[in-house]
Amino acid sequence: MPTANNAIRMTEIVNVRTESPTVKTFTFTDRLCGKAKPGQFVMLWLPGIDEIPLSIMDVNNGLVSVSVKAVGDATRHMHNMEAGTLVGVRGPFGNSFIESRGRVLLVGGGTGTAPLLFLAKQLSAKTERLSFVEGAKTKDELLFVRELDGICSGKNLITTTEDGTAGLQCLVTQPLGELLDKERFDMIYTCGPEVMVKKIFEMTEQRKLPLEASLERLMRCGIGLCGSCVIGKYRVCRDGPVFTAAQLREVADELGISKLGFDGSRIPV
Amino acid sequence: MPTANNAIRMTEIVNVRTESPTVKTFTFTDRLCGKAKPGQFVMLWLPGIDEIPLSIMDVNNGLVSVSVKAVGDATRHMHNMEAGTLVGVRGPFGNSFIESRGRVLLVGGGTGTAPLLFLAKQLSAKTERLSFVEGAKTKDELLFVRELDGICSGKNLITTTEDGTAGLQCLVTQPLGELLDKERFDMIYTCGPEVMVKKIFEMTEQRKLPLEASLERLMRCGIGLCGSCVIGKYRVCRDGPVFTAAQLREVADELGISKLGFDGSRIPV
Amino acid sequence: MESNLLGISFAGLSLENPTILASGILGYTAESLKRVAKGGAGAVVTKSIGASPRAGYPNPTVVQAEAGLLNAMGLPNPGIDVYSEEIKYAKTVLRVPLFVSVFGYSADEYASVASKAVEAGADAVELNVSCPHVKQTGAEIGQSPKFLSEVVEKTKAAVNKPLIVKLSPNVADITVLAQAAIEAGADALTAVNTLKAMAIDTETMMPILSNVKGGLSGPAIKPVALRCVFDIAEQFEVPIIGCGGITDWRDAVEFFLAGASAVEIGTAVADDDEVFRTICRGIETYLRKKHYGSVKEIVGLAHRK
Amino acid sequence: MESNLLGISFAGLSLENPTILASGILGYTAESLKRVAKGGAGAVVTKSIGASPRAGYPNPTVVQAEAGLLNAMGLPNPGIDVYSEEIKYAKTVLRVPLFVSVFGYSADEYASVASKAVEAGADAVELNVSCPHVKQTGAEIGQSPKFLSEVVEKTKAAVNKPLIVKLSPNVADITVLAQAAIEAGADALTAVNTLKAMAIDTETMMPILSNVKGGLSGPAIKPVALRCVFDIAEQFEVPIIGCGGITDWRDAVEFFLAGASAVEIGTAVADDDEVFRTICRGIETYLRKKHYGSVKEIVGLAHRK
Ligand SMILES: Cc1cc2nc3c(=O)[nH]c(=O)nc-3n(C[C@H](O)[C@H](O)[C@H](O)COP(=O)(O)OP(=O)(O)OC[C@H]3O[C@@H](n4cnc5c(N)ncnc54)[C@H](O)[C@@H]3O)c2cc1C
Ligand SMILES: Cc1cc2nc3c(=O)[nH]c(=O)nc-3n(C[C@H](O)[C@H](O)[C@H](O)COP(=O)(O)OP(=O)(O)OC[C@H]3O[C@@H](n4cnc5c(N)ncnc54)[C@H](O)[C@@H]3O)c2cc1C
Ligand SMILES: Cc1cc2nc3c(=O)[nH]c(=O)nc-3n(C[C@H](O)[C@H](O)[C@H](O)COP(=O)(O)O)c2cc1C
Ligand SMILES: Cc1cc2nc3c(=O)[nH]c(=O)nc-3n(C[C@H](O)[C@H](O)[C@H](O)COP(=O)(O)O)c2cc1C
Ligand code: FES
Ligand code: FES
Repeated sequence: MPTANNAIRMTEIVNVRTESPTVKTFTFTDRLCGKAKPGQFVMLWLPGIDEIPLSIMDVNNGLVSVSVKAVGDATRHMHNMEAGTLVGVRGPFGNSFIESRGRVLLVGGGTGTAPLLFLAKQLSAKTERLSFVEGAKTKDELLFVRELDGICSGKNLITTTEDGTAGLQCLVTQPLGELLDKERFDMIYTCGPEVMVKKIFEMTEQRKLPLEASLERLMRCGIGLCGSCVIGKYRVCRDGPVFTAAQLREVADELGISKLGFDGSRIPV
Repeated sequence: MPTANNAIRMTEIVNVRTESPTVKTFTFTDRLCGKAKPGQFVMLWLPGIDEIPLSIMDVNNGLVSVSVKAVGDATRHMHNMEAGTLVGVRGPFGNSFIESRGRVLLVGGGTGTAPLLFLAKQLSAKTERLSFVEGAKTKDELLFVRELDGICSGKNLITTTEDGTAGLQCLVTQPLGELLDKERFDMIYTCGPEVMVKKIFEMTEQRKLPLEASLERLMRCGIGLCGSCVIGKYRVCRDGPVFTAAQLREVADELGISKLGFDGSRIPV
Repeated sequence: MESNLLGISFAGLSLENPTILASGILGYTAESLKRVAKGGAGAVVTKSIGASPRAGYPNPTVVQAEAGLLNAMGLPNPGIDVYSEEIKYAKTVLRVPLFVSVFGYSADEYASVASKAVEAGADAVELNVSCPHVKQTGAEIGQSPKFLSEVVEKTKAAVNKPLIVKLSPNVADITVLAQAAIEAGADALTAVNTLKAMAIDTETMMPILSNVKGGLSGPAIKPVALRCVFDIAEQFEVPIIGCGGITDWRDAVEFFLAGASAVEIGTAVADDDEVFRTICRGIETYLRKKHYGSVKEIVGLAHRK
Repeated sequence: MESNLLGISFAGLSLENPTILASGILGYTAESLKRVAKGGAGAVVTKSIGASPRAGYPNPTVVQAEAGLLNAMGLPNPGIDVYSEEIKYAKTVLRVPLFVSVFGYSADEYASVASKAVEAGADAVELNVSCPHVKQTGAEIGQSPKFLSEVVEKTKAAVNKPLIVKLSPNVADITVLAQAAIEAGADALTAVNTLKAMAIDTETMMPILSNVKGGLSGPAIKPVALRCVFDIAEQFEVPIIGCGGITDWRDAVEFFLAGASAVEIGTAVADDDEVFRTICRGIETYLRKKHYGSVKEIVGLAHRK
């Protein structure tokens, strides 16, 4: 219902930065999203094209950034956008990662790294140790390596690529298993492709470790009404996108398996 | 448009007091009207009967009082109301008397004395001298004499009755002329029948004295929209009910002469 | 420069700006209309006037809703014979066009009131067709293409000034009524009047308006009014006055983009009688920022594919 | 005690309380419906289901308005064949009646989808008649008494469960449609669906909804919805579900007083999925204070003269 954050604000893209061959970061000003917390997302209206959910990657003095991978019409359109383009913003929506102290581990895959970078920045000063494991297909697609390297002070950043062009040649889950067995973590955060999230959830469950994972589902309203984004009894847009291990347990039969398609039928993730 | 004071609040009459054979005072609780200033009025909804404008006579700790003269259906209905009756309140509406220091004179006729009593209470501590002239047909109809007597410390209260049953036997305007010629006043306030107000306006104009007068007109919306209450270019509900001498000059051709009837045509006052 | 950007010619009348006082708002007296004109309105519409005096309904006649107002005044008006004097006087004090709003219970009555209004000096006539039709109780003339045609035709024949028909939103398809009005000779349309609505007090369990049902105005109805204007502009070339819930320049611009050439403002006048000036300034700034030379250039732009 | 005050029997179904989830709100999956039921709803309505899958319109599909929401989802739904499985599963997990909302492009399609829904376990069928009719493009079935009759008759013949017809407010006189539905065999009516409306962005000069026009819901439409319920209850004995802008117990009570036996809640669920419980508590407190023994006793009381 009428809330300030759900009203569309038109704003200009003030900066576009290329992060990788498939990912660009777009920065715009927005007062409300400027107060967003890591894990929250915006609905970005691309007039005449689409309106899509995007995680907030950074907020800085009223400047808000999102990192977008070109995968279809809307995101490809964004990749052709230049500074000065008008977009509409609703949000911030959803919950956020709960800050943890002690030793924390972040595991990111693909653009899932974006909200975790935002989280890492926020946690870095507050945690005893901050480790980051990032995976990608190939070197060029490893996002934010320099930024993460700075935050994790070198040896706590592990990168993996499937083709071995950088870091370890394996899936992100491989070094993770070793890490989890070797070190004690007070909290693990993850965001990325759902099959990866699911695997990580299984690994933390086995070891009885706490986890917060950010999920993606088809979003329309963004405010918990339309039901497009549900997983089990939860609305990803409103109860999520960040879910705890306990909540993930409740939706284990859907996690990494099925979601609702545009027509509301269950389709494979 | 939507404003808190324009929303109808249902409240119970908590007290009914007889002031005179034709006037009763009704007290109810209302948070918003509890903050009203002298001169402001409420729209009181008598369910199934009517909704009528009434000046606020007193506010005290969230308790709001209006003094009502039985003149027709709605007001007679009110006179039959007991404590416990539900009424609807909108308001407070309109502007208020502007506080003045120094020597002030208040001139009230009939229920017009009600808002002036409210004003007198507020001014008494702040003014150098507070004089009150009140007129009525007969002794029984002189309102709030005891209260005013207390406020004006005896000799500054002059009362007149047409039949001489109390005070001077004359119209209120007679002692007023003498008073205005004899003493210097920094501000004169008046409220009462419009012919009285008009006469007083003429007297203060002759003597180039400042005046604030509260007027009555047919009210429907109470918020400056419907146009029922206009006098000249002014909306009594919104720009008034209190008008300055300068404003009264602008509407001199209507003051005490004509107003709009229920059908919007000009009728004699 | 100011008048260049905002000046329009509407149904043959020239307006300094496209914001107009809606009917029923402070519309009884010449002095009130003059004040509103001084507040920046480009034209003013009178309260709706009928053939004979009507006192209207008892209070409550206005109730607040969530984002608007509900009113059931009951068409109080002094009747055209008395009101003609006010029109004459208004013409001597007003520097903006005066539209007289007219209602009736039959086509002949509409025509006769309208012609008297024009004789008295009305620059244009706006037909308020949202009132019950006697022959078909309960329904509005503005809900029946047949009755509407008849009313518009007869009135058109009786007056030599622009004839504006103000449509009701309480219909299944407003374009059907728009078409009827246009074909019968309307020079322009106003869209829309209020939405039929009501409020009940839970304490007394009673409808609040003395007339039980009334019309909803204000921001609540803006999205509906805008859709009505868009619907009409999609199909017809007729000049349209957008009306319903306009509070700021953005609202006004939405209506221009939807296809309105001018806008009427009602409920928002309660908050601010300089609302016309404020809105005009906003529209101007908008036009300048977007490099348009006239408000006319943005009319209907939301229809571009 | 609680269930005594709020329990109702509606069109032959027994509901623990008279608050119902409106169609289209979280209505795809059994798990979501269950959650809403746990939030206190007395019954739940599914998303509207058609004969075959529909992806709906692209985003934006939801836009905020002044005191409500505009939506144009485009009836996304998996089609009744797939959805029947969800209905079956829902019946195993739900402890409140399940109403399946049905739409179609012809009377036969309505009837066929409805009968499949009932076969799968629907406790009642709600017909969503606010969708375009193929034979008469643009207009809604719910705007034509003739088409509506046909749809209701055919569907009624095809199902042996209560048939609820959800009416559109986008009509000149809702009682005409109510009458058509009742005479064709509707067991109950829901009033109302959304008001046709739109929004335009002034910066890009474009309609915001991808479908240009959509439906207005939420507090903005409450006074209109309430008037619709009052209009119907004034003329007919039929059980009515009030719907439109209900946010708190006061709103719900207004609808009961206007003549509704139950209420559906949509938009307000976004703010609070315990809204049903909160509203039920409020109604109960109200009934106690007023010394009523059941919510049934206040239905229609605003009609007393
Ligand atoms: C909470 C959330 C946060 C996200 N954050 C990011 C991010 O930071 N960076 C990023 O690149 N991507 C992010 N996404 C994914 C992004 O929304 C989709 O990639 C985008 O919508 C695809 O649109 P498209 O038109 O380019 O592709 P399409 O060809 O339309 O679709 C490609 C795939 O994208 C997904 N998708 C399409 N539309 C939507 C929609 N309305 N809602 C959800 N998913 C959709 C579907 O899985 C679809 O199959 C996020 C998604 C969610 C739900
Ligand atoms: C700003 C203002 C403050 C007022 N304060 C008081 C007050 O403190 N005490 C008091 O006793 N009276 C006050 N009045 C007058 C009071 O509103 C009327 O006496 C009352 O409305 C009469 O209603 P009725 O049904 O009893 O009489 P009716 O028989 O309906 O009318 C008698 C006369 O009262 C006036 N009146 C009726 N309805 C209205 C209306 N809606 N608005 C204005 N006048 C109306 C008309 O002059 C009418 O001829 C005030 C009026 C105004 C405008
Ligand atoms: C108090 C009030 C009185 C009205 N009286 C009339 C009237 O006499 N004739 C008419 O055509 N419209 C009348 N209207 C409708 C307005 O002219 C306008 O169409 C409607 O209020 C929508 O515009 P808004 O939202 O800007 O107020 C009235 C509206 C209000 C609020
Ligand atoms: C996002 C959304 C989707 C809707 N989908 C449907 C639908 O599929 N079928 C239907 O009959 N009504 C649908 N509606 C209308 C609602 O059921 C309800 O009639 C309307 O929203 C008014 O109630 P409210 O103000 O409580 O939301 C939808 C409403 C919204 C907001
Ligand atoms: S996107 Fe609509 S409920 Fe989540
Ligand atoms: S009472 Fe309506 S304008 Fe004053």
